[in-house]
Amino acid sequence: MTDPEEGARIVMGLVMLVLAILGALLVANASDDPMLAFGYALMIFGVAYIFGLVRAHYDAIDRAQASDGLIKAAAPGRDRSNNAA
Amino acid sequence: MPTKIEKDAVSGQDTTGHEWDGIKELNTPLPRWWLYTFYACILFAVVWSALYPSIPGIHGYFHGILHYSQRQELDKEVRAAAAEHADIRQRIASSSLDQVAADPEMSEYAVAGGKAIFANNCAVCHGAAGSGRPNFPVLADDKWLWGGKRADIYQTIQHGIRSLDDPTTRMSQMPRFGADKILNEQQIADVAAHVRTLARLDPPSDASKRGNAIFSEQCAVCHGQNGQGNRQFGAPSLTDGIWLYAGTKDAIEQQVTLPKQGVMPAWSKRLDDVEIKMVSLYVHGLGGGE
Amino acid sequence: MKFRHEFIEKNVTLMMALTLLVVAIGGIVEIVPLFTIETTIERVSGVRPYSPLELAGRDIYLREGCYLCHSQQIRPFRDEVERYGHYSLAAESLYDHPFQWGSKRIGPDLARVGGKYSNDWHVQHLTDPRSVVPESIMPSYAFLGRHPLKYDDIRLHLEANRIAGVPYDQAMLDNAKTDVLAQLDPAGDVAPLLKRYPGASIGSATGNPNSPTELDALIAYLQVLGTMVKFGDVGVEELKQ
Amino acid sequence: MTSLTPSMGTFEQPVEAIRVPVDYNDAIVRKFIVAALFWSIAAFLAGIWIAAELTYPSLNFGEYINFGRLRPLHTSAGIFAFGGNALIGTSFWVVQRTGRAKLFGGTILPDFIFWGYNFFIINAALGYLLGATQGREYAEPEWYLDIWLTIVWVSYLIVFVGTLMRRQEPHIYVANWFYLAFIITIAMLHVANNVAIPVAWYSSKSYSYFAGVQDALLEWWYGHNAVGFFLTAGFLGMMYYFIPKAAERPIYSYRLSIIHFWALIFLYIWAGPHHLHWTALPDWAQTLGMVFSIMLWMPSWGGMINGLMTLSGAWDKLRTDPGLRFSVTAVGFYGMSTFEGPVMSIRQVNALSHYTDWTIGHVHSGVLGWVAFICYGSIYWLVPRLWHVKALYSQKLVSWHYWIATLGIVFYITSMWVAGIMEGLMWRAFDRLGFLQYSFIESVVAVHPFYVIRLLGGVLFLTGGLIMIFNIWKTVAQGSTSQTNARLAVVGA
Repeated sequence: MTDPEEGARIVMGLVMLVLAILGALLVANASDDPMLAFGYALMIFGVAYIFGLVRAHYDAIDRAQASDGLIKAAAPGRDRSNNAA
Repeated sequence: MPTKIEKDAVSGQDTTGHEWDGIKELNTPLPRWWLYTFYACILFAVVWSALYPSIPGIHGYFHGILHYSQRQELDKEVRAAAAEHADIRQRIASSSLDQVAADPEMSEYAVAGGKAIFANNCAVCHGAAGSGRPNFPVLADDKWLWGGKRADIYQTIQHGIRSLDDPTTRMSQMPRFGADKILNEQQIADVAAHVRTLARLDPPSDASKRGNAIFSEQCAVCHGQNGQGNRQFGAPSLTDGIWLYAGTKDAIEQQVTLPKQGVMPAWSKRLDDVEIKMVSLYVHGLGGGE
Repeated sequence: MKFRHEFIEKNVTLMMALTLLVVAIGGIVEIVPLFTIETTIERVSGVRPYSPLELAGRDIYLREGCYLCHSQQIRPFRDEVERYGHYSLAAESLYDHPFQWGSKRIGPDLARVGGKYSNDWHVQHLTDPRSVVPESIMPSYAFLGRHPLKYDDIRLHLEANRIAGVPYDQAMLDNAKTDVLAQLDPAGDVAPLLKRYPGASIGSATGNPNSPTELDALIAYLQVLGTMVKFGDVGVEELKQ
Repeated sequence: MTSLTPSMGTFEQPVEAIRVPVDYNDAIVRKFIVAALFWSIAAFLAGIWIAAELTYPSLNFGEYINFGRLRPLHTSAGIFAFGGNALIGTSFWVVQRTGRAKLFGGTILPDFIFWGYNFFIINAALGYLLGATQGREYAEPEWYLDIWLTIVWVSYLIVFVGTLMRRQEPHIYVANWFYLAFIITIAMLHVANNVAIPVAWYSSKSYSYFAGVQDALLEWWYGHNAVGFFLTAGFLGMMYYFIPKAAERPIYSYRLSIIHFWALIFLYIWAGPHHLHWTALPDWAQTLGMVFSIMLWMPSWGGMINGLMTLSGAWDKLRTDPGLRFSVTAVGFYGMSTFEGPVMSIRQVNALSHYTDWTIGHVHSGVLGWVAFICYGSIYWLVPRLWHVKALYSQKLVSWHYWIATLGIVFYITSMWVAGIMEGLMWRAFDRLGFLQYSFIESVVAVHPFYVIRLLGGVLFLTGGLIMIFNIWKTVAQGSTSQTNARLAVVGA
């Protein structure tokens, strides 16, 4: 359970939260189309990133449990696994 | 210190003894030709920098042994080129347009120059060789708005038409008969019908007869009683079947309602007198000169 | 050689510092003197800040990427000065944030296109380039004539330029919005505008001065290009860099 | 100093003995490679489209996809999206392998770099289409994206340097010098060239802080060194790893590496003014731009020599490894472009070539011949290793890709040479009486056939790119089936 990246994920999540709010503010105030598009993009980026972090959090729990022998067939997402060459 | 200096079998060179992910390095000396070419380039750079303006300071810079300046070079080049034909230019400058046209040597030179000037300045509106474009008059026919004599063309080019930055520009303003409510829609339609009969596009009709009366009152002052036009105002002939802004009923009505006022820039700001003379003669020779 | 270099090779921090030092030198030596050598900008008069309408037009010029096909820099060559006019001066882009000298001539140079053609021609050419120049490969910009010009915040644009060093004065800022409309209407009172921005080209390209379009603004910009310096009064000494 | 890791003490022992497997972060490299491949196609498509627009102007279908808005999209997609993703991705592979250290920053920071960088690209592209641009070539993204990129780039620097500091090899490998110079210099250029005053915090529009002649030099100081450090130093880093790996030969000369590295990065920075020859930039600056470009010739060629000579003793591999053929040809094109560059920087040559399509041809011999080909060579080598597959799906398809793409480049650059020189000559032609012989539009008409050939060249290059995507797709699919099979076997047992 003690994933060293847990803290980093929390910090990153807060940063993304701020960015998402900033995006929303830009959407509300944008004076031109590019800024409007950027505002939306920033908002979506922030929210999506937070979802990604949540997923990484549970992936980490799964992996920890797997290595504890709680789950036998360890099958982490392929794009998340760090392969030793 | 490196520990594993080996001899590479292929090149016979020693390695440096380091290894990264299986990559080793040979300790080959710098290729001679490479080094000498590099030195040669540096030497070239030093010499070139000494000859030409190069090293900057805070308030000035080293001007180089040659005291080169690209702007001075241009002055020299332009002066040299001008000197080559200074004679003939001088003669053109001091001759009248008709004298230039009458002299074969001057005329050949002037028309050639006029052609180049026309291609680079005038063709985007008047078309290649004065063939005209929609809304911009043809210069290769013998119908002229402001006159087709050499002097007329010369004046038009020099001062332009409705070119507001030139006080002696050719000026005339077709009234905005519709927009300023001088005529109502019905009247405008009638006038348009009359104009089309003047151009023999339509046979006379009731409308055109009504239009005739309005035409006499409102339009004839400039376009002439029979629509023959008047060069004093740059008022086009309405009878010759040539239309600057198209001859459809709609187009004529549009022009009477809210007229387009063609503008030609005054070229005396851009071209010198000899150049204007040359391009005048070229235009005059395009086919319709009078 | 390698014994010295070994020291750098083993030390990331040192390597970073040296790299930064080495790459910083060239830029400093070349760029700083451009600000300090007084003759870099020629001693000519006439260059003024863009009028609000011209500035708006310039923004459109940038937005549409005109600079990707048209240079605004006449080089000191005989062919170029004959084709386009007097070679360009540094002074002429004094208030160009950013500069628009360009790097490719897919179309001709525009440094002195101001006043060369009529507004009508520009309207027709921008709307349908091939109707006037059949061989042209320029895109149609008909949509500019359909877009109303957004100029509500034009004052902010002037202010941003002022921060960057363009000498817009208080009257220019205060009248920014009204100057946009004033420049479009030859029938109106244009004297104050022309006092602030001498030589501004007056007139509406679309014939409707009360509802300016992007086309109006762009043409106002094109019509001022290269017209600010009157070369008749300029001596050789003033052009020396 | 910081670089001396605890494992240094064991270095005296034979290397093999201390080699403990490192848990490398390859997932991040895979992401960057996939993104690079994706953006390469986007860049080629945009390029083909704008080439077609120049050939057949009626293809300008209105505001969003007019030439003027699509060209920055093409260049940014090519340089920053395709090139940038490939550079960051390979740098992460190389710095881990040559330092025997896991990537710094856990998964969080590298992931942020990936998503943040590609977020930057997407928004830049979106901005161009909607009309947001600074009007500075190769630095078109507006102020808000410049800030964003700065954050991403600093993260990249932290991850890269952090990994170098963790390394278990005492020396930093030469590839990493180049990657490091690329990262640091791009940061410097980016920040200095994008100083701008936004109109408002909620407006995409900004005005460059600098104006006129100073702005011009600043921009080309940036622009030229985007070539020098993004497209040259960065990809030399790539070359310094993947060529010796693929050729299985040692680097030709360590000393040459040192000299040409420092000479290259010192001299390159000065060369910017050669983009402003004969302009209102003062003469002295033009001279400096020219002479430093001349001096740059040999340092550039140092990289070529080290690349090509590394192959001595392994030339036979070119027959069996078409991927290596890409890398070697890339180095050849690199040598050609870095010779052509100094030639074009000579003011008298530049007088003819500048503003013409010659420049376009020169750029593309660099970006297609050098940048794209070195990427292809590296990616073909990397993909089987990244996805743990024995070999590429088809070597034959690599060969096809190679020949089609090479033919495309040849069409491209030869047509642009002819078109460019023709333009230059037509513009300056005077007739017997001293009058301009041609109007501008005549030069536009004259280059049309060569624009058609260029378009064809572009289509060929894209075709090659698509073949590559197919090949890699099949390779990766191969890998995932074998992995699935392995997993099924485990479950079945």
